[in-house]
Amino acid sequence: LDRGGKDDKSFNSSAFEGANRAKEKLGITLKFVEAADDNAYEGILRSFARRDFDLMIGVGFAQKEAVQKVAVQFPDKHFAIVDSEVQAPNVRSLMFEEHEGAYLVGAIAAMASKSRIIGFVGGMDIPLIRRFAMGYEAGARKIDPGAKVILNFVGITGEAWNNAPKAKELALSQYTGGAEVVFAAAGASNFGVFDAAEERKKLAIGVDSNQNWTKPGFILTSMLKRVDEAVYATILEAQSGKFQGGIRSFGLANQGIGYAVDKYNEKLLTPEIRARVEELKSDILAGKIVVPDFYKTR
Amino acid sequence: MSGKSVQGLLSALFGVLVGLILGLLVVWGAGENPLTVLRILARGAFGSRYDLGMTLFYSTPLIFTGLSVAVVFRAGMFNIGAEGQLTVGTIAAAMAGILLPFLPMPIAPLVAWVCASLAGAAWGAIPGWLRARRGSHEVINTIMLNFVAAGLCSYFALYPLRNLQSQNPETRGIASQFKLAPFPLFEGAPVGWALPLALLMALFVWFLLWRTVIGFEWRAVGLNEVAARAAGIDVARARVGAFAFAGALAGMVGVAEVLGNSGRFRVGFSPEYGFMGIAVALLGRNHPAGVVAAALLLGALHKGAAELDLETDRVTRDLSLVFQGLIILCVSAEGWWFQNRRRKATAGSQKSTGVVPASNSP
Amino acid sequence: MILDELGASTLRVSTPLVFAALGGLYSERAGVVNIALEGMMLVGAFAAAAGTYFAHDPWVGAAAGMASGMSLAAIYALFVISLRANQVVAGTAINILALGLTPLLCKALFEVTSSTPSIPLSDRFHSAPVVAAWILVLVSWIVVQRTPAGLWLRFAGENPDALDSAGVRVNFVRWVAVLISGGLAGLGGASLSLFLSSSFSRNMTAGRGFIALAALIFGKWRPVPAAVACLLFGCFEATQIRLQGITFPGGGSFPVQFVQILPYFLTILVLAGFVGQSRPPRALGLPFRRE
Amino acid sequence: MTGTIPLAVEMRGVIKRFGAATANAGVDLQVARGTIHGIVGENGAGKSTAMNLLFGKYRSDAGEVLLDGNVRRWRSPAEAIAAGIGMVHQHFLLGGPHTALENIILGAEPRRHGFIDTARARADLELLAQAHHLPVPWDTPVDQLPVGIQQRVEILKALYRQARVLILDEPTAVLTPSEADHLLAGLREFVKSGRTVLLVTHKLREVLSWTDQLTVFRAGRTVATLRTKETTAEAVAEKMIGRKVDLKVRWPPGTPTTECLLEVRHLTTAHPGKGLQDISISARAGEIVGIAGVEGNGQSELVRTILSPAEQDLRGGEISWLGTSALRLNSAQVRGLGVASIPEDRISKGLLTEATVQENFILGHQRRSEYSSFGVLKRLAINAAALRVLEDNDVRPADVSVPARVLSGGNQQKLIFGRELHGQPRFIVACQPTRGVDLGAAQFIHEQLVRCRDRGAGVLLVSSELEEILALSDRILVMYGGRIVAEYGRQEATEAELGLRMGGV
Ligand SMILES: Nc1ncnc2c1ncn2[C@@H]1O[C@H](COP(=O)(O)OP(=O)(O)OP(=O)(O)O)[C@@H](O)[C@H]1O
Ligand SMILES: Nc1ncnc2c1ncn2[C@@H]1O[C@H](COP(=O)(O)OP(=O)(O)OP(=O)(O)O)[C@@H](O)[C@H]1O
Ligand SMILES: [Mg+2]
Ligand SMILES: [Mg+2]
Repeated sequence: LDRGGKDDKSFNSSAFEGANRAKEKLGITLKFVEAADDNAYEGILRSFARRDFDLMIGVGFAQKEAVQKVAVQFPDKHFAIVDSEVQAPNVRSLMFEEHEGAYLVGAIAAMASKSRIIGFVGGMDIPLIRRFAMGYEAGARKIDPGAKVILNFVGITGEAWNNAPKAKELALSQYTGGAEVVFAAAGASNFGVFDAAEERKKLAIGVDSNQNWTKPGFILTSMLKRVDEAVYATILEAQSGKFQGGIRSFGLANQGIGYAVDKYNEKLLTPEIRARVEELKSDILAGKIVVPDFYKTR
Repeated sequence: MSGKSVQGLLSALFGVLVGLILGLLVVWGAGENPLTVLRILARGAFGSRYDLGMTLFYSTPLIFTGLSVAVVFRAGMFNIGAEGQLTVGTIAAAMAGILLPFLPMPIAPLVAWVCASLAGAAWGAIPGWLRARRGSHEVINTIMLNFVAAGLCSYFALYPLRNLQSQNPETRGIASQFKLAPFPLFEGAPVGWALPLALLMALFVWFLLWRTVIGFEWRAVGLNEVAARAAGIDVARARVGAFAFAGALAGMVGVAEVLGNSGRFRVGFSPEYGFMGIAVALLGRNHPAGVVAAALLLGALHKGAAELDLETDRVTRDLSLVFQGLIILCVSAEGWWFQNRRRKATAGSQKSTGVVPASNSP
Repeated sequence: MILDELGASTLRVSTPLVFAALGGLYSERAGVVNIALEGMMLVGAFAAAAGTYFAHDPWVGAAAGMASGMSLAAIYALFVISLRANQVVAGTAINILALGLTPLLCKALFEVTSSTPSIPLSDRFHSAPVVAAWILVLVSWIVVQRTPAGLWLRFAGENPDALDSAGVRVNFVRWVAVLISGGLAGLGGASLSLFLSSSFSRNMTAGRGFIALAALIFGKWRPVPAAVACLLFGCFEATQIRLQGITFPGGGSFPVQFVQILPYFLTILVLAGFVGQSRPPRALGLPFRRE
Repeated sequence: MTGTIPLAVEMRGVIKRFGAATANAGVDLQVARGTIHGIVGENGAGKSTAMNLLFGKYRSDAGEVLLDGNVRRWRSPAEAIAAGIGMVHQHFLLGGPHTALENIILGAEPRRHGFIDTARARADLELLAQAHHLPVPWDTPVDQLPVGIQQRVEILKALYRQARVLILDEPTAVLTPSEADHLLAGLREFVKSGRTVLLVTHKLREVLSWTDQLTVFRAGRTVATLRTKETTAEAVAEKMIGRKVDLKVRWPPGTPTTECLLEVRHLTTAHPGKGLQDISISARAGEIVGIAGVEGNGQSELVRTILSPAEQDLRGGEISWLGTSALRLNSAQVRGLGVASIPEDRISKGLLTEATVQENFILGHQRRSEYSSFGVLKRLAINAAALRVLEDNDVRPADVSVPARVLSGGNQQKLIFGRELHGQPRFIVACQPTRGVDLGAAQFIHEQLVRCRDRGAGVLLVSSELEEILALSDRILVMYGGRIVAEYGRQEATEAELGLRMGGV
């Protein structure tokens, strides 16, 4: 099993958790590796494949090409990739409908914000983060067509995912600008946003894994992207010999995407909000609402 | 001359050795067996044709950036900006491949090469010009320009040239006739014509610096600006020229990356080749041959370290950074080891040489 | 209100810069180029976060940050002062070392390489670093201008030979200066992880050490102007943050990338436009040795 | 030697090497307390090195140093200072942007509550300055002070530390004769109280009229110690050089043509009160025009200005080279007209010390078609030409592949001469051409200049050595305070007259 990309306590840790759970419950051998750069994935996957690893999971879209190449060379091994589509019989692509989740938390944010202003802090301006942003904005507008969404990004290089001080300043400036809820999708920089929420006694929304616990009382909810579930399920199938290639999509429908409600934010999410969100959710599932997807825009 | 360079090589190797030993001590401190780590490093770098290929793949950009830093160093300045220059060069190569799909095969890659070089050169000329004409220091300026380049290029990659088929922050793919196929020898590792190009450039840099008027003038400025100016050399032009040429060299990383590897510009593709280039140039004592050797060493280290995570529990890829840092540190003090030895040697064999001119004694 | 906020933000953002620039000041006035500020800040940020995590007291953390900055500075001083290594090259090496060492240590202590656990609000600094930074600016000004040690410092960078002939050990002065430099840079890092955020994360300095260096040059190697230059760069940053997402009346907006490169771009302009004449200490970058 | 008077300082068999170079090959020196002791020797004889050893600045490789009869081995100047030794260095050791006061008190600052007690320092210094007739503007940054005043600052530095033994390394090089006499008279007072002075100087006149004894250095050794009253200039010179010398060589006069190669009119440059003021010079083919002056009176600026007018801050006037108006030309273009220059400081302005002799030879000629075509250097041609030049100019070793740094000073200078005169320039600007060069090389260099003149080139000779000016020049201009203050024909000038003019009288 391979783990690459930025170690951010939300996205990758989620994958890692899923794998670890598999290790504990299913007794598999687990090995995870962080790659130093985008060109290293291939070598690492290959090393794994050459040894006795049966299933290699590439976490993150950056590994697409590596997985594509190596999967062809090792047709009898199994591969999975998170967040990217690879067409091969022995590769399973684990895709997430982030925009759906973002839509829901956008709606929650708009409902929780009395000022009708909400914020978004993304790590870098890249398509994946734009996808979050677009869904978020649409969800907010659904609740309140006049809602104002402040959209900010932390940086222009990979440092953006680790620049919490900057993220904090961005969030502070958004709170000052009237935002009452800020959605953070910026890797380790998220903590800067949460710190800002804590200091200003405002609300923030976490991303990928459930981050509600990090700042109880200040995190309205977290948009969940159940990479752990996807990974666990994939491992389970591989172990029981039921592995199948192809694209596997995780969205609201199969609980691959969601929003977190737990003891830390029960009080923040009022029953009305929850009811309304559930309503939106079923509308999306029923196809009554089509959430705009940045990947499909021109 | 040759005695001196042999000595230089020896002392650089000595520095590398001391750095490696210190690094292994760190490993040992982290609770791993240093010998195992060394073996993993070696196998990861040279264990198979593919591994060797990947080592060469990493070395190729390092040759370019190392040469880039070395040329500027020879002209008496520091180029901390190879990272920005290579970023600009790479996007230029990608742009050529995307926007000029009508070019036929043999011409297409050449055009992309020229575009990458020119873009890098233009970017490199900026700090050279600022230093020559405005007197502001190139170290700060190149660092700032690295950020500016990152921002501009990510804009191009994400908006005008965005790849709609992918979730990656990257540009569209280049037309196929631009691509340089990898050599089959390396079992699929993306080592192609960029490597011979890099070696050719090393040769060219040597020729330029030591066999041409322009190179001589650059070096003269680097050795003694005042004397060079007094001898009628246009110091400002030399500064800008050396920096522009250095930028072009760094820009050629785009050939390796775009034409030889990914076929597009990807945001964040470089694991800081530009900064590693500083180390490469220093290790290689700012001589093209040394640069090639040092690039191989650091390329191997980078590739080998990727394997560490896989094989050990306690050390990670960050170790390769620690190794790099220690090696550069030790090599930077390398003059000291030798100076002391030389002083001892001369103190022993001293008789009546001395600067006191012979004609002075009766 | 917005202006108020901009001012506060500027003060906050510039605090680590002020510490680091002061650090650079000591080292560079003594004749030692300090590209390594970035690395010293980084280890400072890490040690401060780790120290606070274990001790539940930000002052302990700050002390740890300072100490770790000084340790790295000691390595640097050993190489550039005692072994007379090239200062830019060794400084770059120190930065790389810090970049690699911090995640390794982080992994050793916390089992993850990317960031330390978050520190609760009660264990963090609120305004102390800002105050401390500006007090240190004044202290540095007085030390440099009015004390014997300050005079030695200035001569160590200007004409070390003269200092040596006056009976003061140049390399001792430089060692002390570089150690102070490391301590201050470490504090700068601490203010980053304990004040501007709540944890350490990989490479979190994100070039701030270099910006501090630029501020130092812009401030012509003098404490107060350098600190003011830090404010200026902090202001660029704070403004940049507020410019993001501002839409033009026409409806279009400026690409964020262009806004984000603004501080760097302005730095270049400022250096080219105003500091052309700023003269570094004459012996900056030159190792000293008596025959 | 002088058994009765106690010795203040003694050096026995001291040896000092710098890398491969031996600067002191055996120095024996005895200095009696309460005297002024002269130290003389040619350039590079090792005087400064010996003094620095005494001061703890360098550490000797062998031999011992005694102070008041006790063997001392300092590890740093700090210890020497503590023992009562003060030194005024040949090359000023001043921190440019810092004030005179700061420079003087450095390392011995009076303190109050941990701060520098400026008021007390100032009061102490006022007293000291009055006692020794050395007034200095305390609060001016030293790099804005004229060199004469800088010299005073250096002397005050030593006095302020209450030195019992004061070493002065060429303190008068930048002073006018009258300033020098003033200073030396002050030293007589100084030694009356039992203190001791070691005075290093090139100027035999000073040694003979102000010292009690003198020691001669030659090639890194002490070769004689003489009582001043019992010796003569000729005798001392003979010891310095090691053979009988004619101190006054005069070269035959030149035969100038009417062709005017350099014409400078009313040239004025910036730096208010400091730059060049209304300078007019003309130099014809076939003559050597000498420019005399104490250092720091604008000669360097004049040379800089005429060699690269475009890069200077001109305020008015006209320069023309070989009939071409040159105000907009840079150094490359001036060179292109056939003007060669011998820079005053060969290491910093003339050589690439780390590059090979061959590359140093080609510097400035690299674009000539003999040596490059299509931008590629012609290595064989360069090699051959460089070797020929080395042989013609008697550069030793005649090896083109060694770095220039390994050549001795005189040979480096000969290399520069060979390079600059290569290609038969129409005009040569030579600044301090024999500074730091031994007598043999100096004569060779003079001969070269005369030969150039005789083949019809013009020569502008800038020197602070009066003998050199008098020996070579067909016409002599004197500079003082950025102006030309006097002009003499070949036979009209005397050393005394020039000395006065150089002092601004
Ligand atoms: N730091 C040094 N490194 C190498 N060589 C040196 C150094 N200092 C002096 N020398 C050499 O040692 C020799 C003696 O130098 P020194 O300065 O003592 O001569 P000097 O008698 O004072 O000459 P001058 O009259 O020119 O001042 C010279 O050949 C000089 O080049
Ligand atoms: N760029 C400058 N800024 C300020 N003052 C200057 C500058 N250049 C020269 N000066 C001053 O002008 C005066 C003349 O300088 P210059 O270097 O020409 O001296 P010089 O008499 O030619 O010296 P030498 O005799 O050594 O050749 C000096 O007092 C010098 O300090
Ligand atoms: Mg001397
Ligand atoms: Mg001068």
